[in-house]
Amino acid sequence: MKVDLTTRIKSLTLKNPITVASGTFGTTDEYAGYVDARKLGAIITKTITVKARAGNPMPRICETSSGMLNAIGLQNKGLEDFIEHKIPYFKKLGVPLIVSIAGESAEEFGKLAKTFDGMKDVVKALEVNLSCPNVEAAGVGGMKKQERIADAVKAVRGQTNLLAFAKISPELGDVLEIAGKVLAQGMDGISLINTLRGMAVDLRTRSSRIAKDFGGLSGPAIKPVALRYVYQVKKEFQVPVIASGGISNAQDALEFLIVGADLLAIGTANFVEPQATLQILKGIEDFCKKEKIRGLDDLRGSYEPAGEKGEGCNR
Amino acid sequence: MKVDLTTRIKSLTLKNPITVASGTFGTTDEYAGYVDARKLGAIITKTITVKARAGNPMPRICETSSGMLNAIGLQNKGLEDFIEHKIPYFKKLGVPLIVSIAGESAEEFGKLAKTFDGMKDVVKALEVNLSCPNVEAAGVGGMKKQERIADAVKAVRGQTNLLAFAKISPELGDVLEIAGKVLAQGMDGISLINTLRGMAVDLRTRSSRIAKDFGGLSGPAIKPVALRYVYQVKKEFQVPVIASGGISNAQDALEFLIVGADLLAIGTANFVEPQATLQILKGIEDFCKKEKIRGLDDLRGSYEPAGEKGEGCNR
Amino acid sequence: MKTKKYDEEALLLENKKVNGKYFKLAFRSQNLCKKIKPGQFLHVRVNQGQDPYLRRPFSYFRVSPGRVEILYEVLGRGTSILSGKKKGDALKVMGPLGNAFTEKLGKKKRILVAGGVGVPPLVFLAEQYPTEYLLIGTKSKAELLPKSELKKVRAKVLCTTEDGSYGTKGRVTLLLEKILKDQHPEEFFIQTCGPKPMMEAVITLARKYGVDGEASWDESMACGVGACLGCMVKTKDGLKRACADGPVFQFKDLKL
Amino acid sequence: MKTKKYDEEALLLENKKVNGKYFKLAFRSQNLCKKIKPGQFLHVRVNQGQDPYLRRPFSYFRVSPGRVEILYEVLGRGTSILSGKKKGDALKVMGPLGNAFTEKLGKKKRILVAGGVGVPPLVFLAEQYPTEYLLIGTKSKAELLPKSELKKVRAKVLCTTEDGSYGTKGRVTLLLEKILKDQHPEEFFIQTCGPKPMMEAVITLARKYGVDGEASWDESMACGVGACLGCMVKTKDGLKRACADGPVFQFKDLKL
Ligand SMILES: Cc1cc2nc3c(=O)[nH]c(=O)nc-3n(C[C@H](O)[C@H](O)[C@H](O)COP(=O)(O)OP(=O)(O)OC[C@H]3O[C@@H](n4cnc5c(N)ncnc54)[C@H](O)[C@@H]3O)c2cc1C
Ligand SMILES: Cc1cc2nc3c(=O)[nH]c(=O)nc-3n(C[C@H](O)[C@H](O)[C@H](O)COP(=O)(O)OP(=O)(O)OC[C@H]3O[C@@H](n4cnc5c(N)ncnc54)[C@H](O)[C@@H]3O)c2cc1C
Ligand SMILES: Cc1cc2nc3c(=O)[nH]c(=O)nc-3n(C[C@H](O)[C@H](O)[C@H](O)COP(=O)(O)O)c2cc1C
Ligand SMILES: Cc1cc2nc3c(=O)[nH]c(=O)nc-3n(C[C@H](O)[C@H](O)[C@H](O)COP(=O)(O)O)c2cc1C
Ligand code: FES
Ligand code: FES
Repeated sequence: MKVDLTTRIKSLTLKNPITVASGTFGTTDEYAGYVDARKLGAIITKTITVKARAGNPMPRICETSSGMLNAIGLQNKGLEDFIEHKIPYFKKLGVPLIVSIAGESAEEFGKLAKTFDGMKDVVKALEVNLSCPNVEAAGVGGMKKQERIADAVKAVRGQTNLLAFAKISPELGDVLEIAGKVLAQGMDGISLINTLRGMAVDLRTRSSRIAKDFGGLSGPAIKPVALRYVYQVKKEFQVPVIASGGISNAQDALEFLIVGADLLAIGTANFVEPQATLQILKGIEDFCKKEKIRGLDDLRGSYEPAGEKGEGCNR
Repeated sequence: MKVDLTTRIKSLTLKNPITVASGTFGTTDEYAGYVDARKLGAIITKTITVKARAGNPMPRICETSSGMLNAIGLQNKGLEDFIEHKIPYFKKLGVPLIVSIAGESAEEFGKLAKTFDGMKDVVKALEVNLSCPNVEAAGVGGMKKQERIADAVKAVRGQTNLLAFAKISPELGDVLEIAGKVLAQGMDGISLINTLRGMAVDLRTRSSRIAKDFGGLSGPAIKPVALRYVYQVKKEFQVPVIASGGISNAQDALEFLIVGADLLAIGTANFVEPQATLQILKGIEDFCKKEKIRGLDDLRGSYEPAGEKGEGCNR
Repeated sequence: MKTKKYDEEALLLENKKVNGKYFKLAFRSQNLCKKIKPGQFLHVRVNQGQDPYLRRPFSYFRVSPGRVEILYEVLGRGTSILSGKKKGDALKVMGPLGNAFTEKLGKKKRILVAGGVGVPPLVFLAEQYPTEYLLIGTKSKAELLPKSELKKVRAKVLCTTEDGSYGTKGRVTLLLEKILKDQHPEEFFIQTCGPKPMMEAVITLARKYGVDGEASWDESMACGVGACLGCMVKTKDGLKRACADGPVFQFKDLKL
Repeated sequence: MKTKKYDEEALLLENKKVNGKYFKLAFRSQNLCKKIKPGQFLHVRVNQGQDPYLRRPFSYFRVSPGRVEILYEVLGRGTSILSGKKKGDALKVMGPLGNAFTEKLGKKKRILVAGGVGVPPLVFLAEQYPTEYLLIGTKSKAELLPKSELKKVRAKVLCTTEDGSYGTKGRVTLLLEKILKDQHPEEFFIQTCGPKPMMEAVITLARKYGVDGEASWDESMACGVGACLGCMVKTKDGLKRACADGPVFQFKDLKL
């Protein structure tokens, strides 16, 4: 029996729902020795900024229980280099490309959007990374954050009709509230949940195990939280959702599909299993065969809510 | 060399910083076969409500990566039963008791506070559980939540001068903002981080693995997030903090002490290692000996901030 | 005064496959073998470290001085990791936990109805106390205990397999009903452990024929000692903890 | 065209303690032993499941057809779990990763300066290519490799221990400076791997005496293939990835 993994997101049709989470799959061919990237439904790039960024000092990563902290700092060679050296590679590869963008200002968001709007042959969608310096700069408080998010999103929408996903994390504030706003401002979908802010201390030095006090927590540890937000956003808004957060095997991936995720972005798992993406893809296919599921759309969003049993409180 | 583990919290002096997280150590002597509870610095009770609560339907728990989800639903026999059957046990035991309380209304919070105010011989402090039906009832939105938190806290403060800790979780909103408010309303300290809301799906039934859609995520998985909030609250307000969130060994405990935690509440770890509390206590003592730390106050809050290196963004 | 509890790092003596699905694990302990009653269980840390994070509960299968045996089916992650442990490995085990099956039944004749992972405690019981019938229901021959593990049982052992690959084809409750119908139900006392649907069917039959009995009501567990309230069972006097108030409950007390 | 990469479930052939601190682990692989250069490394999943979660990088220590050896010090959780693996266990290993030490040095004489976990790749190098000196610095005799592991090395092997329990007392840079002072520095080429403070001291000496060289600059790693940007090294042409652009960097390129 053949399983139809085709995944449709508005105008965009992908051969399967497996993609890679921004910043976890290199800039071009780092995983070429392990994965035939052409088998992926789409590729999400490391976040691109207008100017090159050196990122944070070392150490930038440390391991935690079922996960890791990272404070890379959006290191990237900037827009020009990306267009000159990376775009041609992806054009040749022929996999639908989703470019992750972040600006230090609304203008930069606009500029990035405008630039990629002119590359629709390669770039099929944008992931607007709102967990970025502009929004998260130290001392940017609640209200101000909301403003900047709105400005960034408007700036992007003003410059392109490319499919655009806002990537938000619970660290930005109330996820449902923010999702509602950015969708109202024209975003086509939401990407969840990026990382949770966490910390780890070295007993010897009595300081952070990475060069910043905090890092982004990723990996299986955050999966239950990611799954919950994906479900909530899907339920509330019925818009396309790119899910990332601890997806490390077919079981995880299937859980995200069942609560409605459209795209599954494999992140930290790539570091542990370079072939995680394809292993998960195969696992999904095998499950569908076993369960006689002809097409993913029969599985996606098939979650059975628990209903209002019990006395409310979840603790 | 003798290490002085004495922990002072305002008027309260405890022989060590180790306590148990609410709801993870039974109602009285469940762990008596494994732990001599008199060795603990303090005991925090399961949350007590005015009326008895049956809690949530089964299943209530499931395992996740380095943690578990729980939806117990504050099952407890209510205030009267607690006073009649539990208080005498703790009076006999002679360990400083911190009673966790939750109301379905501000009035109930007040009633609970008033009642325990009259038992200062046994009850040394209150932990005001704000992650509770009253505050978290389905459909209670952001603003309304803040109001109810304020009302609950005021009601408590109005009825007792007992040392009172507000137990808040990131699920309630902006932790620093809420902490600031409840402290302004007279709380003596903060208890962090309770659990993060999470979800797990059973592929067979396509519904939640517990009887509610969401459960509280606890265990090592959330430790980096807990550590970060404890550090932030401590840094911002310099008030007493009860830390809970994945503390499972001496390394974890020491990290929380270094960022400033006053009390270390061991939770889920008790389920895995019934003697976790005493093992951690010993581990802290051994570390202090090795490092020639005479008193915990020399260690507590000794964290070396990373400073503003790098380019800001933590992703 | 509660019976003394232990949490030990026990040395694994053997861990071998006994059939298509089950492993028998034996470990050394001077304490965990003392005053054990069938129906009680152990809470086992199947791995060092945090994967899996929680312990797993397993019934006592057999005890002898200094030696404890459990019998387990590889169902998921924890049990498959456990099945990889080798002789000489150390295993953290706490117990003895929970209540036990009624041992002395007076004039009543004992019928044991076992299914799936409920077989071990009932075999333990049948080896220790006079038993009229031991009824075992499994999916197929693959899950059936080898004769060698049953030879100490002094009872009529009858088996059913759902696929008919061994013994009677169908559900174990077929055998039970036949016995209750053909003989004097009031002379029997039923003790059962296994999948919930099976136990529910058994209890329904028991009520139909007016037979008393008790069931070991297994729920997934976290603490195993009554502290987390994660393993509740509905009884006529409210919710009870399977780990601390059970796992064995009287039919007449269970609210299904 | 990149050299072919592999990610295999390799069979563990041996894993034995070679001294107070180090274990030698050998596994079978038909692929991971091909065209290996000293300085390259493997990324090893030390355990099944998620504890620990990330892989751990280890230098190639020795290769022969179908067989690969690594030599590791038990430093923390991952390496202690690895030290518990037994012959016959399976281990997920990916590689070969990273660049390598320069093999042919023309007229220059090779001085290897090794410390701590930097010893294995340099012993590998000294076994393969003519080497004048192999200088090894350790804390004490306990970390020193047994003679048996050094017998294939064709070079003058000089050791220092910080506590003087073997060889010269003090830091390995003492020996290096003596050699550079007494002989013609310009004739030498230094290759070093070990703790950062040691390598920094070595580079400082090299600059002082105008000697060229290269260092294997180890950073904690996540992906090991250049994808995560977690292992950056400061060089005069900006940040480079230890795992993909390194781990071996020329002294003159490193910005300390
Ligand atoms: C008091 C008690 C005594 C037990 N005695 C035995 C015994 O002697 N031999 C034995 O093989 N098993 C016994 N079990 C069941 C055993 O604990 C589970 O099979 C085991 O925890 C599964 O762990 P896992 O990680 O392999 O599977 P998981 O991944 O945790 O679950 C895999 C499958 O097993 C099911 N499962 C999980 N927990 C239980 C449970 N408590 N009861 C039944 N099914 C469960 C899950 O629903 C799932 O379908 C007992 C359980 C209890 C509560
Ligand atoms: C390219 C490369 C090659 C290596 N080759 C070898 C080798 O051949 N033999 C060997 O024993 N080790 C080698 N290492 C170091 C080895 O990877 C670490 O010792 C190991 O990852 C520690 O894991 P752990 O979980 O035991 O310790 P952790 O708990 O991760 O850390 C324990 C201690 O080890 C230190 N540590 C962690 N990572 C490194 C690292 N990359 N380098 C040095 N110290 C570290 C930590 O700072 C900490 O102090 C190499 C590292 C790299 C990057
Ligand atoms: C090393 C690393 C680098 C990352 N870089 C980015 C980035 O540049 N832009 C971004 O939007 N997310 C970035 N992320 C977040 C991931 O895209 C992903 O959302 C998150 O890690 C959760 O998924 P995971 O648990 O599967 O890794 C990064 C994550 C890691 C671990
Ligand atoms: C089974 C269970 C029951 C809990 N019950 C309560 C409770 O009644 N009141 C409360 O404030 N917190 C409760 N908690 C939260 C814990 O007190 C603790 O804050 C949280 O679990 C994080 O700590 P940990 O990761 O060490 O478990 C409960 C947690 C668990 C796992
Ligand atoms: S498992 Fe915790 S109360 Fe039964
Ligand atoms: S370890 Fe990921 S880039 Fe080097």
